[in-house]
Amino acid sequence: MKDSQKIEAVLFWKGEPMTLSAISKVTDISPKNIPGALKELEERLLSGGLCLVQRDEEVAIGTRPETSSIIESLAKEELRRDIGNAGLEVLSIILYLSPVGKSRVDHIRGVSSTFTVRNLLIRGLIERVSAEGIRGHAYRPTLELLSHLGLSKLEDLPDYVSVREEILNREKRVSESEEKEGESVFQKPESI
Amino acid sequence: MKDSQKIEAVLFWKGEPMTLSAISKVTDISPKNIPGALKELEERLLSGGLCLVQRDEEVAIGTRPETSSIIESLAKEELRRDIGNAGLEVLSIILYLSPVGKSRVDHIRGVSSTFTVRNLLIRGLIERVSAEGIRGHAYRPTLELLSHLGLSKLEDLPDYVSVREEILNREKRVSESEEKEGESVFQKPESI
Amino acid sequence: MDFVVKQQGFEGPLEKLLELIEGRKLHINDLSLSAVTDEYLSWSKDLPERTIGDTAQFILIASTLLLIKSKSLLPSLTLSEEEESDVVELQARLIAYKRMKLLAATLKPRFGASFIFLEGKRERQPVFSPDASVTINGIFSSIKTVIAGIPVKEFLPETVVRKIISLEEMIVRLSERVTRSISISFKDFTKGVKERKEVIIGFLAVLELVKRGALAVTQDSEFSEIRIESRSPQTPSYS
Repeated sequence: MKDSQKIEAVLFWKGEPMTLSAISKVTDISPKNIPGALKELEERLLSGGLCLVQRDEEVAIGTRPETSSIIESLAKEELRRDIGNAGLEVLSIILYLSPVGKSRVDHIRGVSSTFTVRNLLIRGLIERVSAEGIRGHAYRPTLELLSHLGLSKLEDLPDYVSVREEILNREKRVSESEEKEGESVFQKPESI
Repeated sequence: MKDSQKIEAVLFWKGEPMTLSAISKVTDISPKNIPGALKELEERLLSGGLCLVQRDEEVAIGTRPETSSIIESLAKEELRRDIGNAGLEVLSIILYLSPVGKSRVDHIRGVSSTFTVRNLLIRGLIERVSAEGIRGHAYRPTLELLSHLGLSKLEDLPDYVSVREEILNREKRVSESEEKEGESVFQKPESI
Repeated sequence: MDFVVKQQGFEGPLEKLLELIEGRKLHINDLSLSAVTDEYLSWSKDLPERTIGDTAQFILIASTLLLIKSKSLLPSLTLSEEEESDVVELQARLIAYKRMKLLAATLKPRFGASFIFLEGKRERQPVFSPDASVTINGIFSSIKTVIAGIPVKEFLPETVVRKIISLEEMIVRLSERVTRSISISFKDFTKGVKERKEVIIGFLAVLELVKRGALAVTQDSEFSEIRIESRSPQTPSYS
């Protein structure tokens, strides 16, 4: 049996996101072969009704976005789409700049996002992660958030690479010039 | 989208046998086209890790028989694994506040507990119950858990009354300061 | 009723600034920022009570706007390197925020529209399997951790408090520089004023006075950039 077949069975049975290392452990597939097998699985799923959702070290199988309305009627539970503008802004920042610290989110929006971030955490749309160079908590999107947007991976977001470069570079320049000039009136974004 | 893709998504999500007429109803595929679509699905699945299981008028997607040893070890590993801090936190909230809705558990912890709750269900530590005034599912500890802890009733938990009061007080303060920040349009947890 | 849906009622300072600039169909630059300064400040007068952190953000941005406006009214005013970089950064922040706001708007219709269902309905037969941590003691210490983790209140970091104080100082210094540069004494304009907002509004009133006064008493070419044509003939008296 092929590696991609084993992974498909495991992800189907588990029915929730799994880390690549957990997959490797249970299937006995060497970690270095996992990405290739996932690629193969992703391509095979394309012709069917399922899709792979992936971010960093985590992966899950889900139903294709095109079948959304059918499954929703089956689930008999209304999806919660009520998300305010503040929530959307914070989500965009975390989607495009992840991993990103809260002080940076606040700095970009010019307003404190404490409770918005908390509510996004509660809804399972973002999660805490520790990231190098970021003081305090950093945040990143969950697979749940990708699934809300019907995205298989972050790179499928519109202008993902260019926005990331644009904003990260600008902030880097600003924080470098601030360091040169000493204290700024504004809170600095943490370094990347 | 092809009929066989719709059926695959529905069966995947459902994870249990469905009658052909139920499939026809939810997917809007005419009953006379179902057998053909199932045949196509069956053939497509052959190259993957899943398979179609058909009996009389019922059909389901399952993992391929060749993967059974992997699935078995996955199931065992799932039950053997440590419950972890998150698991213990959710368990303690459900013990002290039972019956309690998932949304309240999430609000108290400030993160989503979807997968943790799922794991506690599989491990037979909590169970679903429908409770008045709580939307969606509510949870309570199983009888096995109570007897494992040597409790004859929940009120025998240490500081039962004061712990409940303390949680209530803090929840109230959180929702007050949320109102003050006034930037979220999210729903509050259900009333207690 | 057990669920309450709250309405959005908060507008941040960057959001307001953007709205003012775009409302006038202007680009983000010194000119447009200077043009909307008065509106920004008067909007701020009616703001509801909010956290100290947000108030600090508002004032920090107000001070930069005042710098820009002062500079446009008094081209002779020279800004320090730090002040210049504040101006540059405010513009960069506005541009970045605008970008994010647009992206958020494109996400809005996508959110929840075509969902990928990750968790199925599938349920497994439970097998009772606690681990060693599931004991009365384990549960009790865990519930204490939970209680301690419920947020109580957000406190303003000390650094931001310090920055607010230095902003007040900056406004006073700036007012002195403005005063000196046109040789009319406004030394007492902040006397007895305690609220930061009052200082800012008061200072802007002073700037208005400066503008009119300067136009009235000098024909110095240095001030000719101030548009005389835009003055209404019935100038209100400030004296």
